[in-house]
Amino acid sequence: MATLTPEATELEEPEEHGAEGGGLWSWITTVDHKRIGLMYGGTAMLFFLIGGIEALFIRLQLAVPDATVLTEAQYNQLFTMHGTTMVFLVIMPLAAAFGNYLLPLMIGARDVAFPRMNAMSFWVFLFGGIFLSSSFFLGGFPDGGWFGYAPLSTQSEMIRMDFWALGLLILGIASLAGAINFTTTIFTMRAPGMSMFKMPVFVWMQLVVAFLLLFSLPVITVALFEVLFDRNFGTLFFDPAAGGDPILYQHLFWLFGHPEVYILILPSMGIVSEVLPVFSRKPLFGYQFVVFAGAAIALLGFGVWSHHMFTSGLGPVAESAFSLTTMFIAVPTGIKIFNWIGTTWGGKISLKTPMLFSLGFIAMFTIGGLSGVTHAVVPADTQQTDTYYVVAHFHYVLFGGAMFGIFAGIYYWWPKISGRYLSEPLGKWHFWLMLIGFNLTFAPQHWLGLQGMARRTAVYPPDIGLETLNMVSTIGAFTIAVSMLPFLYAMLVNSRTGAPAPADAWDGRTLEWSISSPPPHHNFHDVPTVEAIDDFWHQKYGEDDEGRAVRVKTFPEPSRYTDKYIHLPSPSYYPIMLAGGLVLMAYGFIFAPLGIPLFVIGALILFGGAFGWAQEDPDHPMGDHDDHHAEPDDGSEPDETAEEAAGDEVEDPTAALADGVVADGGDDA
Amino acid sequence: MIALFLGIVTAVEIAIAYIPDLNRTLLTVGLIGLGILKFSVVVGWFMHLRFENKTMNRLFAIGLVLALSLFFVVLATFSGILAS
Amino acid sequence: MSTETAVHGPVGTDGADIRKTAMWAFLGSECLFFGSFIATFLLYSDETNGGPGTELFDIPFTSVSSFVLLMSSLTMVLAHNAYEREDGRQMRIWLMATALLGTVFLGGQVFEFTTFYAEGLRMDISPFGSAFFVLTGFHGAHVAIGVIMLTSMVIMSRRGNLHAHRGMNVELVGLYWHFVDIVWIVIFTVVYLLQV
Amino acid sequence: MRLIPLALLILLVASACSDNLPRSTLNPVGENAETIDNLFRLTLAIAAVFFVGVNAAVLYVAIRYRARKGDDREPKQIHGNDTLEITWTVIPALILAAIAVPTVQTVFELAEEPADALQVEVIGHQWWWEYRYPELGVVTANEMWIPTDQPVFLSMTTDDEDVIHSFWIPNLNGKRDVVPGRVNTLTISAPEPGVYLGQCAEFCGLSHARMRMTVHAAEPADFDAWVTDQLAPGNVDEDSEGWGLFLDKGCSACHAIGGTEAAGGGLNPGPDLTHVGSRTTFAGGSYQLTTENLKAWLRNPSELKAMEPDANRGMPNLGLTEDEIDTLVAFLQDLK
Ligand code: HEA
Ligand code: HEA
Ligand code: HEC
Ligand code: CUA
Ligand SMILES: [Cu+2]
Repeated sequence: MATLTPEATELEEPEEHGAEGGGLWSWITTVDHKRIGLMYGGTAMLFFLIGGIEALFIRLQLAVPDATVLTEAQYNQLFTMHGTTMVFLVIMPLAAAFGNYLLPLMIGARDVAFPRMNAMSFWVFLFGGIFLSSSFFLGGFPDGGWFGYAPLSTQSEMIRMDFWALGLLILGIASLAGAINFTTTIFTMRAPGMSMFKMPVFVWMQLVVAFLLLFSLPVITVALFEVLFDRNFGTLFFDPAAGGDPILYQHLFWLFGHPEVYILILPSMGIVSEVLPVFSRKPLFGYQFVVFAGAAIALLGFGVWSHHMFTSGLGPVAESAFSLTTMFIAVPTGIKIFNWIGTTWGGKISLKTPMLFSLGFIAMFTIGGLSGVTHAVVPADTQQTDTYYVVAHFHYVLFGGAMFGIFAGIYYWWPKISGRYLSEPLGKWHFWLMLIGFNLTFAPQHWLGLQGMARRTAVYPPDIGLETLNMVSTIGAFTIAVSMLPFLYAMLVNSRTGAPAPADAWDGRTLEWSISSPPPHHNFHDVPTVEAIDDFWHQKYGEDDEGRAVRVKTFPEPSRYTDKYIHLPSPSYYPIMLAGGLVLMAYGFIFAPLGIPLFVIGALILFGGAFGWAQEDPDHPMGDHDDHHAEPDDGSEPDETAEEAAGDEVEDPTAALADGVVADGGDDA
Repeated sequence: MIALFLGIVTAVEIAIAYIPDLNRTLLTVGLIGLGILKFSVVVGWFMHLRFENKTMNRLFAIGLVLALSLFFVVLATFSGILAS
Repeated sequence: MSTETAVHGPVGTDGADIRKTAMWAFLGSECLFFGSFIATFLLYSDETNGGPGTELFDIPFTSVSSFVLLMSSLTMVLAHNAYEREDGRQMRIWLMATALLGTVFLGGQVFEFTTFYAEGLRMDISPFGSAFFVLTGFHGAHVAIGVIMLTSMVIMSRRGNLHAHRGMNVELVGLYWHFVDIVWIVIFTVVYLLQV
Repeated sequence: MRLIPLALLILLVASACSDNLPRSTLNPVGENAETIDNLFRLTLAIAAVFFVGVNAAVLYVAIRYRARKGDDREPKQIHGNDTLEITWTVIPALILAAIAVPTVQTVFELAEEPADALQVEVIGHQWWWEYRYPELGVVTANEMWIPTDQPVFLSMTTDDEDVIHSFWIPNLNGKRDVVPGRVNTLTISAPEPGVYLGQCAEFCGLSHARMRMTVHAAEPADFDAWVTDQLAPGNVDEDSEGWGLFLDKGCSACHAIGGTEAAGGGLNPGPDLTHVGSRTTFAGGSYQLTTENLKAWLRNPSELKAMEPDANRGMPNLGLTEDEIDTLVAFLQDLK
């Protein structure tokens, strides 16, 4: 496998056409999908540590019955923020990070369809995350649970739940922009020859996720607006006294919420589908079935939301219907599991860290999926819902599934990203400690739940059989924390001192391994032409009579540099400006009436950003706003309007609140 | 042409809504039918969707179909059709 | 079109304009946005909490403003035609006309809202009121944003920043505008005419 | 190494099934709880098969097909197999169908209202439970008494200003949400006399954790005796110091005592105290009803249980002196 020798990775980066320097400003204004992907990932990892520390506090409080480490109020805030952070600020952005970095590389493109919209998406996410977390210093974290059921979320007198609702609205904008971008990128920017069914499975899963986002985010947007308006403008959507129905909120939330859980898992399923073949040295078993299963999961996923409401009194007919749809999601998911096992079967498996995490994913996710099926059995769920049995279920799928997949991805692609391998021994420590810690933490929670431990309870009574297992669970949580240390060490240190990785670090199958590590700024010197699934592998390997792989070609180590003129979009500061304006508006809204000036300023900045963006020529250096239409009208028209249009409407919720303001801004812009 | 057509459809709609004691279901069906007609005309011709490629068609269609079907289910669970 | 610039060309490898694909994706998403609000409205159409209900609707009045909005779709088409003929002046005129019709519609909505408030239908009086004002209000906000985009388009065209060959953006704004129009068709039918 | 979690799991199963726990779903007492438990165990058994199958396969693959030193033959490049695909689509689907049938049956079965049930109205409050027996005229809080010979049909709701709660006695049946503006129903039954514990199962704000409840299942005769006791007016001496304080300090604004002028109600009604002395726990079932605990409660309720009296949720601190507290506690304990 070591046919390619490392070289060229130690070079200083020479000035390259279109290359960005290393300064802070260059990161702030970057529109390069790789940098945006890295920023997305780095930020999300920071939030993971925050969310994890919140979880450690939760576990400390629960270690013994009637504990007083935290007050009830603090505990409620912590689990709300833990759930919200992990879902919206960790896993979703990590998936976006992988998508950003890898989609163009895997489909043979030089960037995503809308680089500036991409940058905006990141900045909105970052500021939105800061906005949400800053509530800690401005009156306390939100405390209504991660799904903020009305009327509890409309009842709280404090501004906390405003932070929650607005924060999620802002993050929704980031995700929607990302989804539009990814959809368009995948549909329209694939390398010549790469038909839909020659795309890597990871790309497919990102596409499915983008669809899920497109069609589920607007629903939670509506739910959040209704909560926000009930809280601030006296509307009565969820006020039972006036005839409003709290159950409507549950429908709207879970119409989003269930597709959301597949938004969280599918990217990891994509990652695993890439890793398993490479480390088994076999193609993915049943490619088409894996792809179709992914799409089927997504489609079915829109029809099962009420399984989160089995005890809310839907009536037996609706309960049965949703029970059936829910159960049958196990079928396509099972197809994936079996195909993955089929992939490894008869292969030549090397248990490198990415592979360990992928196998761990299969094992752990299956446990979570199976407990999901026991939830689908309505009568059983009436005992399980809102207990630690559910907590166990979703940590098995979210942590044992989504997070394990993400770790597999990080170990797998880090050599591509940094040009260096992460240490295998450290990786193995990380994996084994995490696997053990994870099971210690969450396996006991199945029993805790069945023995009557309700979730979201800051204290539980002694003498009803909950002590031992809670203690075990807490010990497990700290084991997970310890397991993160080798990982963090590897990331921080190995990225600079690890063994240099060649372009094709693992004898890979997909296009990103055909270019240098780290990739050139422009990704591909020449846009590749694709003939098969896993095209890069098929260029390297043929099959002998027995069907075994035989090496037919070896590529020289590609260079990071080219002397060709390669046209790349210029950096822009409008995306961050727009995002900044948006968040100022949100702060202004929260602190109204005092905040109204802030709101107005934010709206002006936002509109200025959008208007400037619409007129900026994306192909020319910043600040240079001369008329550049000397360039040939060869169809290389900049894509600004689409971004402007799409970007604009995405903001409409907030912009709508400031119509007059925006119009003013328009006049003097 | 198309504009004229749309204008007429609207006029008919309003007329229908005003026909005294017209059967309620007939009214509903008629109005929804005309609404759909107008909708498709605008989307198909004004927005050129009729002439665009499949990707765009599908993107929009999925949104529409999902929106419609999901909300029928939601409303059904409320209205007691499913709640029995 | 050389491969080198293709990365940024608006035409994707599937031969379609990438910006239009994005726009359609966005509009698909918007269907669910309005769908959710309409569902909320349908659910609450009887929840008047003792306050006024659909009997306040002035169908002839709203029909006229609906017609105005429908006609703005026509002027939008004309603007788009002018753009395709590369006739900047005509295009600006029709864009202005569209924006104007949109503004008239908004004016009508403001008038309607004030009347309703005077007659006691408020958004804090009943779930029906909440659902009605928030649904039609968000639609109005969409129209307002459309008007802003149309105006920006005119300004940009004046300043020469809207080059004929980049006129695609007129088409995109057009798509958005028509979409907002058809949403109104649905709202008008479901909320006003059917009075479910 | 990999076997550690597995071994742990087995250990846990063993430990969980052995002892008798008052709040466990795993030792059902009520008929419905039993039906549910059987269905759950069936599902769990099927899940266990897949659990073992998949995990064993993963382990097997990792060991059996691990690249070995010196073997540089590449593996056969197998791209898929349609027969296999169909098999592992159809078999799980059939198995699920087999689970689906009893599931749907049970759903409908559990939704039926038994013919001869005792009716109880359950009202959830932030953060305590109110029970009304419309046929018997009894009103009580936090501790529900039921007879062992009769199923009990609960009609559950909350005040309009309140939030969603969920009523759950794991030994007796699954849970059911208590939603403002709606009436949800649930049937519980306890053929064995005993004390069954429960916990509000829908997050309802600050003191959700301490919104617990107790069900006392009693032999029919004991139950009837309890009802007779409850129907008696409160044991109040209108001339006593305790009663005076109860009126003066404003307790009567929130708490009712049957047969007296204290009618309770108000913005922030508290539990009916007519027979509070006969209860074993208080404050949403989170404290034993002892003299010490009651004193601490009157000293500062929020100290024992997090509440938001300023927002009309929970009992305020009334700033009583120690003497007043002693008198009131004695008064309360006499309310048998
Ligand atoms: C990554 C996220 C993720 C994923 C993938 C899933 C997957 C599934 N989930 Fe889960 N779920 C959550 C995240 C997720 N869930 C979260 C966060 C919550 C709680 C939210 C909250 O309340 O806070 C939740 C809650 C939840 C509930 C509500 C519980 C309650 O509150 O009462 C239910 C009920 O049906 C459910 C079911 C399922 C099912 C059937 C699947 C299926 O998709 C699983 C399918 C997979 C398998 C079954 C395993 C592999 C298959 C085979 C080996 C084939 C053969 C198997 C059989 C024939 C059985 N989930
Ligand atoms: C992807 C999602 C995700 C992830 C990864 C996790 C990870 C963890 N979660 Fe949680 N969790 C949720 C999503 C997630 N969770 C959700 C959605 C809820 C529901 C919330 C609600 O009810 O509203 C929830 C709820 C929840 C509860 C229930 C709370 C309750 O209902 O009362 C518990 C309790 O044990 C818990 C525990 C944990 C633990 C111990 C981890 C650990 O695995 C975390 C491990 C990570 C770390 C430990 C970080 C790394 C730490 C270090 C590197 C330490 C070094 C530094 C210092 C110590 C300073 N989580
Ligand atoms: C403003 C309303 C209010 C006033 C005044 C008030 N209480 Fe309370 N009380 C409550 C509420 C609400 C609860 C339920 C608290 C909980 O468990 O969440 C409660 C609970 C109690 C309980 C426990 C009952 C049980 O079964 O759980 C006792 C005993 C009690 N109050 C006694 C008193 C006395 C004595 C006074 C006067 C000195 C008083 N209360 C004044 C509102 C009030
Ligand atoms: Cu009541 Cu939780
Ligand atoms: Cu779900």
